[in-house]
Amino acid sequence: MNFEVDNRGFYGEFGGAFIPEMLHANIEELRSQYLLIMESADFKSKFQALLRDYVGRPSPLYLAERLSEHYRTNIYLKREDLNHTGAHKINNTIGQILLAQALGKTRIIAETGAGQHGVATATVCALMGLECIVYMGAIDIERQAPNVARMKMLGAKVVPAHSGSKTLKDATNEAIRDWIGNPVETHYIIGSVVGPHPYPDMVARFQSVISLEMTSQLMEKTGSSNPNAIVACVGGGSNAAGAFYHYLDATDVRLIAVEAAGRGIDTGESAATSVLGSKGIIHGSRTLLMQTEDGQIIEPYSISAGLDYPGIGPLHAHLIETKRAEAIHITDQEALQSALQVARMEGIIPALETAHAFAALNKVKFKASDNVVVCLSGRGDKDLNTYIKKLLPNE
Amino acid sequence: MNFEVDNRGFYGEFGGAFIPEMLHANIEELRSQYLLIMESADFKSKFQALLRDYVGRPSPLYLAERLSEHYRTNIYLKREDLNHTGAHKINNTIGQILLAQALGKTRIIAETGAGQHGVATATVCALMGLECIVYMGAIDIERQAPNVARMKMLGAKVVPAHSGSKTLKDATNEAIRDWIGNPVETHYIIGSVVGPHPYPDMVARFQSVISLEMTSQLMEKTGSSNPNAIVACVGGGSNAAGAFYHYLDATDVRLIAVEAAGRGIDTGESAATSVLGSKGIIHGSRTLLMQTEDGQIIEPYSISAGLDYPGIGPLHAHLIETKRAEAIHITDQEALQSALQVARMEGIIPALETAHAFAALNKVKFKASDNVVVCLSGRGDKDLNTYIKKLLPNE
Amino acid sequence: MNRIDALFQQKKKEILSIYFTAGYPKLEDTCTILRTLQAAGADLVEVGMPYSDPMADGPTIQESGSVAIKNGMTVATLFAQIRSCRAEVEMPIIVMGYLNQMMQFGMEAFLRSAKEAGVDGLIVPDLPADVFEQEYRDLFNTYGIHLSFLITPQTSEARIRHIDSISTGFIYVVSDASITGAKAGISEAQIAYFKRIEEMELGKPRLIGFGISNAATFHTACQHSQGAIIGSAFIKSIGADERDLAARITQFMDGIRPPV
Amino acid sequence: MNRIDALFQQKKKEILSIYFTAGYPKLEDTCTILRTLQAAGADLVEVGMPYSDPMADGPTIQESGSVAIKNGMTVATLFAQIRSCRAEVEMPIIVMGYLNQMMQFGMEAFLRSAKEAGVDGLIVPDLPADVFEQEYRDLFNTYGIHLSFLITPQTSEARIRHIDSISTGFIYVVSDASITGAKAGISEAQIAYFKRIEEMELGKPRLIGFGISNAATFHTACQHSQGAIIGSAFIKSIGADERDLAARITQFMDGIRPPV
Ligand SMILES: Cc1ncc(COP(=O)(O)O)c(C=O)c1O
Ligand SMILES: Cc1ncc(COP(=O)(O)O)c(C=O)c1O
Repeated sequence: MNFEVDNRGFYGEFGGAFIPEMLHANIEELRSQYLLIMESADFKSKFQALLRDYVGRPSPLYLAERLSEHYRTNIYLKREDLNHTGAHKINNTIGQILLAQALGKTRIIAETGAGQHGVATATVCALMGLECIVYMGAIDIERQAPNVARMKMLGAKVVPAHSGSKTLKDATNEAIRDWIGNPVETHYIIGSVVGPHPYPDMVARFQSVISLEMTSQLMEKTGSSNPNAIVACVGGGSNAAGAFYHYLDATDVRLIAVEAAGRGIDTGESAATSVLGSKGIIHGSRTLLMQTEDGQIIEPYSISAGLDYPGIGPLHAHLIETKRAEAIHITDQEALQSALQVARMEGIIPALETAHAFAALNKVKFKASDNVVVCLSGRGDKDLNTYIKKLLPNE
Repeated sequence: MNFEVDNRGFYGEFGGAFIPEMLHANIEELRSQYLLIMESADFKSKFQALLRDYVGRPSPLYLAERLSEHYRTNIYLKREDLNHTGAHKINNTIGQILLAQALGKTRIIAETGAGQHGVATATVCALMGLECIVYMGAIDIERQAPNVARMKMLGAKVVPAHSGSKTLKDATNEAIRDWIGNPVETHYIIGSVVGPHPYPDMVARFQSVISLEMTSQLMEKTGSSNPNAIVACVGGGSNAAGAFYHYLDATDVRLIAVEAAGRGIDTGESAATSVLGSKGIIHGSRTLLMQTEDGQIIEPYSISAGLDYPGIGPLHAHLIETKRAEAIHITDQEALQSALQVARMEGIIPALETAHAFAALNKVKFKASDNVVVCLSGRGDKDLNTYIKKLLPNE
Repeated sequence: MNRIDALFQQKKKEILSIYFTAGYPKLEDTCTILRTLQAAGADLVEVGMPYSDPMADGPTIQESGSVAIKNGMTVATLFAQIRSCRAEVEMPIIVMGYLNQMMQFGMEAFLRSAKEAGVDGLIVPDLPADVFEQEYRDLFNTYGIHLSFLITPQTSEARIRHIDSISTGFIYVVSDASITGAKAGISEAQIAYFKRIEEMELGKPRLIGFGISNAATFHTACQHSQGAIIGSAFIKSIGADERDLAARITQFMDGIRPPV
Repeated sequence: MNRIDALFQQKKKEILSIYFTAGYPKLEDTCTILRTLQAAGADLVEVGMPYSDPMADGPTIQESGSVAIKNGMTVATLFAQIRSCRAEVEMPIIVMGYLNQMMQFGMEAFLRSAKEAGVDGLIVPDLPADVFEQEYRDLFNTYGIHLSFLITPQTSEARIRHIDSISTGFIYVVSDASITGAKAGISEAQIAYFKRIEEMELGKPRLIGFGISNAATFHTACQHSQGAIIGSAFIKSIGADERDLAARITQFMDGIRPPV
């Protein structure tokens, strides 16, 4: 099985670039340039230096002893929460800002759900002195207030999206509209492995540093560069793509993709795309998405702003369709409880998105000898209000 | 000049252990054990493993290009903000929790100002499964709300101190009282290089990993392990002690200690101990502190909860008295402006404490060829409310 | 002959095309709008099939689409409505919609239903040329449904020539780098762009759309093309007040092209 | 002879020492309290010099200290007050305070002023034995001011013997691991501890303090020592209501040691 993108931008039947003509020149410029730029010595040295000295990579691989004991297996945490700005998102924005500079762009736009990608984008724009506009659903602006404050402090303009469910999908629509209106000097930094080709492949490559580091870290700690399983949450799927990347062809490594079930898969308030979705087009990509019979995109729901998206990236659609990856679904409540468990047992407050990945440990059986890597995609500072309100209402 | 603590616990005339008899057994146990434990192979391997895999050390040394250009010198940032929990404080709490375990303690108490030390303590207690009580001034509980939420999420009990100025000094008093009342099973994790001997030395040693890493990082980046100057903010002085530690005897390295001037040194609302203070005893240590003629300790003021303390550690009192270190004083306003500058120029939102260190760059002249290290002691997530209110009131 | 081709054979300039969102303001307004537009002198209509996530559209069209979806508009309903009054309307009818809805309906079923309803062509902003050529072109030919591709100021000359070669009916010249409805006047730069396209002497006729909002911009656009398309401005005007829908349409049309 | 030594020579048991905060409830209450305590049968007084950060004290003493400081109490004022009524008070007077205030006043000046005011001894909870021996012991001797060190349940036997050797006047036996005012009754474990100390047959007399609050705890403590010290309970009682201060003091004292 081949899990690489083909030269038309497809993973099996998923992917492609279903974009209006207004974006053709931009996407074509990116498509024809991204690999050339990424492979250039200049880009590589800048990217690696910033990942090391600015982002703080390599992120540790930490053997969580108390969780391991609790789940009777060996649980390693890939600490993307320790990256500058607190999530994996910055791996990608560092890469894309360098790419944007190489393309001569001077204005940056982005969409954001949880705000982590918005913060990561605002951060690299401040670093490079570029104008930054971040689109964010009006509901997400409320539930991820700390990240909104950070973006403003960093000098970004945060523009609320008031359409649809006022969440990530709608922010993405607004960002695309902005790009259509500003095609020459603007680069759109997409925050996940979604959107038209070459975004899914480009973002996956930038995030692949996660699994690249894992190979040597696992070798040092376990004597094998391969774990038995990798668990990651999937909003669009960028942290999962990065954590899976170097193991896609290693079919003895279980890839476990964790989606948000919201209030429950059958409640009508869910974001479990792999169960509730079907093939279609969203944000320029043919993939799985939640839609009505009439092809209207369904407004998703999750307590977690970063997973509250009606699609998944085309790579993940392909991995799940071909059964290379297993999909697990976690409700709001399960995620909240796991966040508390990890905080209390390991002294790490995970992001609500990441808490879904942890909750999957209750649903999958592992052997005592297994080495399981959980991609700790981000820290939970942005979710403290929710945690306190839902978990410790009397404090 | 000797800057090491002597065997009675003094740095020159500062230091010692001026404690009530109720604490004698505890302090004596610590004093007689701390070096033995810290030098043991078991401790060292655990400490180093946790610093690497859990905290995320080494923290990068990052050449801040835009700030360097602005200040026409070479500014390197020692990125303690990238540590797990977001500040240097965790270096010390990891060390002390291992020490407490070696001493067989089962209950942990701590004081906290900005909440970073409280979070770092709650974190290591969760990691080790130990009970944790954190004392925090009632005013600080309000102004550092995100950190209070984090402590609760981590399972710590946060107890407000309502006496005095309801800030760090008073939280420390309460913690000492708790320890007096619970002398056998409790270890008190002090958060800075203050308190009775051996705390100042012990905490400085745990934090000295900061300057230890700097030596090799500077060698790699500049060809010399010594910078021309090191700038660090001083509340109690632990990040400064850690950043200065390996350079104390290298007298060609300028040590710049930055204190909080609050609303201004002459306003009566300040925490600039080295100017406003005189010799006396605070929290068991002979040092410089702000006091009335009658020897009553003055309630300090700073916008920054972590610098809002009327004393400084005895090492710093000694460094300043002997002119080994220069003291710089930064007002609330100057610190706020520097926080914004660093956010906008480098994509890094520093803690309000750290913002004082950055503001010192406006007050000290450096040569274009100088290599200046700023200890970026912590990230500013906890200060976002203050930043937005004071800096961007219209957003 | 496809009605679109017939129109462009017969009329070479000042072709007025109106875009409206099906199901807006009310679910059952489609036929009223079609009939009134024809009576008021429109040459061509583009019926917008409302979509939840219309990424190429501006706020006016997007909001009208949300209302229409809430009103109950579906693909099947739209075709039924068009079919029900097709006999009374002579103009070519083009349906503009997004690819996802067509995929869910099934592209072949969609084209068949369109044909049966009397639709002459489609505009599908997010259907890329290469996918069209590889997957759908034959089907469009089979059902005799035209497909107009868009070009923009950023479209390269080579690509314009290619689009000219694969478009059927006409080419949709997007007036500016923008989503629908975003601009008011027409700038020097836009006119230069229109001229540049004009001078390419393409094989297909051109209609200019996006940002055409009144008589002035319509006439300017028409100086460099066979005609132009008005969308957001029309939707805004018919949603604007409480008068009879037909009266509002007629008034708007009179403002663009006074009755002779 | 120092009045403290005289007291312990003359009286071997049931010595009642009262602690109060100078300047509380009102700045000028010091002499009233001293006189009333003497009349009500106290054997010894400890005058608390109010401090901003009294780390060994519980909430009652701490709060009384805050009030006293706000009332204007200073070191100099305290000495002046004691001097003004020393002639009327025969009991030994001990000042309890924290080292920082003494350092600011100057230790020698402090001891001299204390002596001149008629103070007999000091209790300085945060003055460590080794600093005392190395820096201050000679000065205390010069001015004939006694210094009582504390011992606690955690103090080792060797250290108790050392403290016995350097204390002058008496040893302050802290009844429990606690700050002042924290406990109510006296536990088995505490009694075992009192007995352990008793059996050490130290050279200096012992007063038990911290947590002695009423006649019962006072008498229990006295069974294993020369006497005991009441602090927080006394302060609470005199701050509690609106009656005349002297009446409140007398009532409290009558509760501990009924007039014979
Ligand atoms: C911490 C964290 N994890 C995961 C996600 C989900 O995104 P993705 O699926 O692209 O990794 C987000 C999105 O904001 C996030 O902030
Ligand atoms: C980020 C940060 N820097 C500095 C300080 C001041 O402490 P110290 O002087 O001990 O480094 C604090 C205290 O909370 C802090 O949180």
